Amino acid sequence: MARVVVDVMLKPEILDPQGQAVQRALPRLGYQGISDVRQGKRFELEVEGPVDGTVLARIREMAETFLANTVIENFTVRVEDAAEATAEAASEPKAEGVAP
Amino acid sequence: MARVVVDVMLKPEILDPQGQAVQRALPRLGYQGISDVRQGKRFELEVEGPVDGTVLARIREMAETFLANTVIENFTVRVEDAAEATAEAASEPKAEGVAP
Amino acid sequence: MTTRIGVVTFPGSLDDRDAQRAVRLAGGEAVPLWHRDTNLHQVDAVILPGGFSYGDYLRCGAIARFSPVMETVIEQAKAGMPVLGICNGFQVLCESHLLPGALTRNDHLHFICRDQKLRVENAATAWTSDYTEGQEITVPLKNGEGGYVADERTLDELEAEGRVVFRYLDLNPNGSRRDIAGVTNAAGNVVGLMPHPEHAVEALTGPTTDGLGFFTSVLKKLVTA
Amino acid sequence: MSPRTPLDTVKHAAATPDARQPFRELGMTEDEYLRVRDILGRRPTGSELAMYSVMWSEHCSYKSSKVHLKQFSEKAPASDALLVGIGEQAGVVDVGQGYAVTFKVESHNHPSYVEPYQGAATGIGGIVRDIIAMGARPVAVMDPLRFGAADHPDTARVVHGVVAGIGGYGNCLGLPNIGGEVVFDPCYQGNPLVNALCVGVMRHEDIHLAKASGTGNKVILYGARTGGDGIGGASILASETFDADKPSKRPAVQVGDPFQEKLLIECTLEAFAEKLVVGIQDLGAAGLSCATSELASNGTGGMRVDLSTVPLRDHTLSPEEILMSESQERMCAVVAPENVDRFLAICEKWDVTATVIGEVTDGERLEIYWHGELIVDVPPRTVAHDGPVYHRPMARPGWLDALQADTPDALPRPANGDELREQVLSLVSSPNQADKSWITSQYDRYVLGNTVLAQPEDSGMLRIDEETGLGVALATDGNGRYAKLDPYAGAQLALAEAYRNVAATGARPLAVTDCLNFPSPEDPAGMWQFAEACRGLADACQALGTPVTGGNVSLYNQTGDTGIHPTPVVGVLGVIDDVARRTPMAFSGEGQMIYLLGDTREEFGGSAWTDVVHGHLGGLPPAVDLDRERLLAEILVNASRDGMIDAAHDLSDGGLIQALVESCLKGGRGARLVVPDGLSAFTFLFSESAGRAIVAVPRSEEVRFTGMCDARGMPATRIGVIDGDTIDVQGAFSLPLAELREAHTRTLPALFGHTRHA
Ligand SMILES: Nc1ncnc2c1ncn2[C@@H]1O[C@H](COP(=O)(O)OP(=O)(O)O)[C@@H](O)[C@H]1O
Ligand SMILES: [Mg+2]
Repeated sequence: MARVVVDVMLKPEILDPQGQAVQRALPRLGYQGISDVRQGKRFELEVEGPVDGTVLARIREMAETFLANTVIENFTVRVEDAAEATAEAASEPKAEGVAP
Repeated sequence: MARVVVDVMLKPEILDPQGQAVQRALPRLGYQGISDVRQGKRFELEVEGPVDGTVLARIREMAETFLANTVIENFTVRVEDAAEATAEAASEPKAEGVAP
Repeated sequence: MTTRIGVVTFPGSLDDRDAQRAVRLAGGEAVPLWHRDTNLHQVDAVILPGGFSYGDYLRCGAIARFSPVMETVIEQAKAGMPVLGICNGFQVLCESHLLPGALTRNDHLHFICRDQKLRVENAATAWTSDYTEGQEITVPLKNGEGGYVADERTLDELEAEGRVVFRYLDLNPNGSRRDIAGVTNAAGNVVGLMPHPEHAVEALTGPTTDGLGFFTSVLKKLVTA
Repeated sequence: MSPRTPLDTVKHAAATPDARQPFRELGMTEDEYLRVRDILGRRPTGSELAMYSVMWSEHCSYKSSKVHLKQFSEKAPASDALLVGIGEQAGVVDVGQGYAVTFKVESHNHPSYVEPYQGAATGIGGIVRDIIAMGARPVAVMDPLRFGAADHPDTARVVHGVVAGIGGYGNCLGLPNIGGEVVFDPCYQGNPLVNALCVGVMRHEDIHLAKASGTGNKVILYGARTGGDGIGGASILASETFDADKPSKRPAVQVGDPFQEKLLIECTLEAFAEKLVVGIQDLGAAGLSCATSELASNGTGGMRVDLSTVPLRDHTLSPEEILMSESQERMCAVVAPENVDRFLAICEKWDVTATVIGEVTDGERLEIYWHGELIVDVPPRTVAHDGPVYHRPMARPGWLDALQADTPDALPRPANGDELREQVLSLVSSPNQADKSWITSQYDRYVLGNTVLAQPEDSGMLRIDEETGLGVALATDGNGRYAKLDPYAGAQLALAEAYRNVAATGARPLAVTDCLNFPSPEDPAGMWQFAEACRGLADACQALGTPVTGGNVSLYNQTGDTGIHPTPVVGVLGVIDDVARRTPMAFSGEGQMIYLLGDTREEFGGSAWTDVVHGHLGGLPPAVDLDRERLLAEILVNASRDGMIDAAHDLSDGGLIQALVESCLKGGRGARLVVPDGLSAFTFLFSESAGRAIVAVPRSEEVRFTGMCDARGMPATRIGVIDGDTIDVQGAFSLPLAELREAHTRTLPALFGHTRHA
């Protein structure tokens, strides 16, 4: 079972009121130095069987016609796999949020 | 300027009606073989200046207290940088959605 | 024979009964259509009502757009059948690309319910012929994702072709570009708007009866057609 | 995955009588546990213990409140209107023309503090399912709310979440929100109150009760899949050992899915319409434990359930957890075997998962199996109805005498017109008296197309029959400050106000629902407050002829030693033969006469004036005169029916000036007022004497109207005229409407951020 992640973000030229609201709140909460915030969606798809080129192409099509509205949104599709995890670990360990 | 990405997902045990609605729609749209869909939020933060351990710690704190609702959500924080992009490229090229 | 106007019910449609009532009050016959229907039961026009089809999960109208009934509606709309999308119905029409643009989260991030003043900018569509251009009407508005957006070129085109049908007056309730409350396709048979004319058809339950004109407009058009 | 104890079957329980069981961790006392052992003649299995512990909790069993709630039945006034009384999921009232209406208010207080959005959302979801389960179509919701101090840093979090949650769920369900309350007070800081009311309509013949009868009938669970929501307690049972220090983590928070609930409404009503349902029960608190034991104990015969057939969202759940799960948007129906296919087809039509999980037996036991093994074997009544009953000690609080002695008499009053004017502005802009549209504009009030009146009117009014114009009106009220000063009178004043609100719109009050929000019953003072409030409400319902049809008790609203003000919230339902005759609150008829109905006395204890101007709470609340309330209601209803008045607004917190400002702002007209003889301007404007209303009388109706008031012994004082665009109190001050509007509307947006409701 593999996980494919589709990230969907509003196009840069489209106003993102949610991201803006977050950004505006940050200084009030004591966080400085964040010049922009954009808020989008992240889909985690659990795929049965191996994720080969065909499957990925299908998922890309699905993202283009369904998961994203390309009038206003861009998307990226990627397999979440070991390679990525390692890359992340190298740059900075992942912080897992856990409820108190 | 660096970009930090905060992904916020509902905890696995919490009902995700959005993800479920997407998953249920997929077979109708002709997509088989996706056994589960979870939908979460993706925040892209543009950080002024270098992203060092202190900055990242601050962002993690921000994610924990503000961006995520840790009663029901988990989050991850990571720097989106060259290393990651390469790893992704290695595993599978990014599909950029573009408006028709 | 009375004119038959179909009102589609998707799972999660909420204002379908209200749209049916409005059709009846205007003198038409309201025909309930089910999202799984593949034929339109000989209706002469279709209304996609307000609500939260499929919970409005993913994006408003995104899942409804792929329902069986929409295949036929899209086909018929392209062939000239009058189609009105109200609120969620407008979102479905945009998702279906029958109308340009998209509806995004209200800029203030809250759901909002208010009596909204509008200006009728185009009184030549299938659904607005009983109004006059420039007429001001007040009907309820209620949505969380009603901000109309499209790229500048599309917006300019809409303006140039007179396809902006309604504009918000006094106050823009959701950050819509150029105060746009409703638009039409090039042929003028497909109209979508965020405010709810079907909630302004009786003095007792609505702020005005300004909404009736939508339904009388299309009935007249269909009778003379 | 952590290793589990072997399945605790009935056989295993019988063989291991001495196994230690975590009853205390599950909130049971030793006595209660021993009673369970006594009932079963052995130790309970883990699953049985789960069921008893949750069903015998305060929340489900009403063990501390039962002895007091009894009065609502014992003192119930004779009423032809009551079709189904207390004890069912919701009471049912006859409103004429073959229609019946069911309504109920419930609390979701604690969850709304922990997770405001989901807590409030699932509060709406829960009460709506109660109404569907009676066979009715839900037609509207209301939301009485109490928050901490308006300017406390945590209040915004709760307000934003709760309001968005109520809107998010109710709007998506397609139920108009037609009223409610918003009160800020520091006493609710750690214990906000989120009460939710739902009203539904049906034909008399469609009333359904929760019971499972008829051997061989099938038990169908339908709606959402079962997950690990809200079962903190059960995970103790599911963990490795009973005293394991690491019980598996399960969320105490439930997430709502209003879309699923909308499907549940439509599919349930379709099944009712085809007469496929023998009995039905919503799954709320205590989930399947509650539904199966209540269905079985209300019916004849027993029930057998195969728990392993329950569709799960999380396959690691143990049977105990499945029994206790509070996953939302689920219902349980009892259906005759020949109708099962049709029932399942309707569920399929609406994309609702439905599963036969058991059947009604000719025995007397509730038997639950897990993969072929018997894990529960109990007499269902002992779970559902024969829980413990406590006569908890009560004592009039020692501080009450001092509080009542601290009357407002000594508080400085405004010395001149300018000070009066300033205090009026302070009053109408104070968070509790300010315009609430920042909140109510986030709710859909139009959907379904039958809303005749909604906020800010005195009551919400719905048309029920489009042909005849038959309608109902609802209002909820509760004043915790009054109840703190005197819980007996406070409860009566809550009822009186809601009753008056309903009558002010022209509807005849018929029946009552209540949500009793109180601090800990284990504190004798809290228990006394609760008992007094019940006694007061029962007595007043008797006097007014409006029976309590159902409601909800929420105890333990307390942080440490400090409890909330006792807060009985009372909802009144009224009927109006023709909604076209409704009376709105707006003063819009230029030149119409303004009459004050009722007597105005020096009554300031617990008033908004003492709070806003002096931060004071002490003395006694206004006197209760239920005969007067009844007369006032009759006058208001007759005047509406006979077209003698054009507008009416009841007087409550804030007194006459508050009501007048609201009516004038709504109508966009000012007023000239004259202070009646024998009253100071201050008392005239700010007193909170009960049993009063202001009305706008067209000149042509004046003689007829005053004639009626005289004949019936109702004091009616002409106090002014609707005129211009200022409110002018002769000899005291003058305030432009624009200034008043600005003061009245700016407060909530300033506190909680701007939306665009204006
Ligand atoms: N939380 C709420 N939800 C819906 N309506 C509300 C809410 N709070 C207040 N309202 C409405 O605002 C109006 C004014 O409320 P309130 O001052 O409490 O009325 P009253 O004093 O007549 O009981 C009423 O119509 C009431 O129903
Ligand atoms: Mg009132």
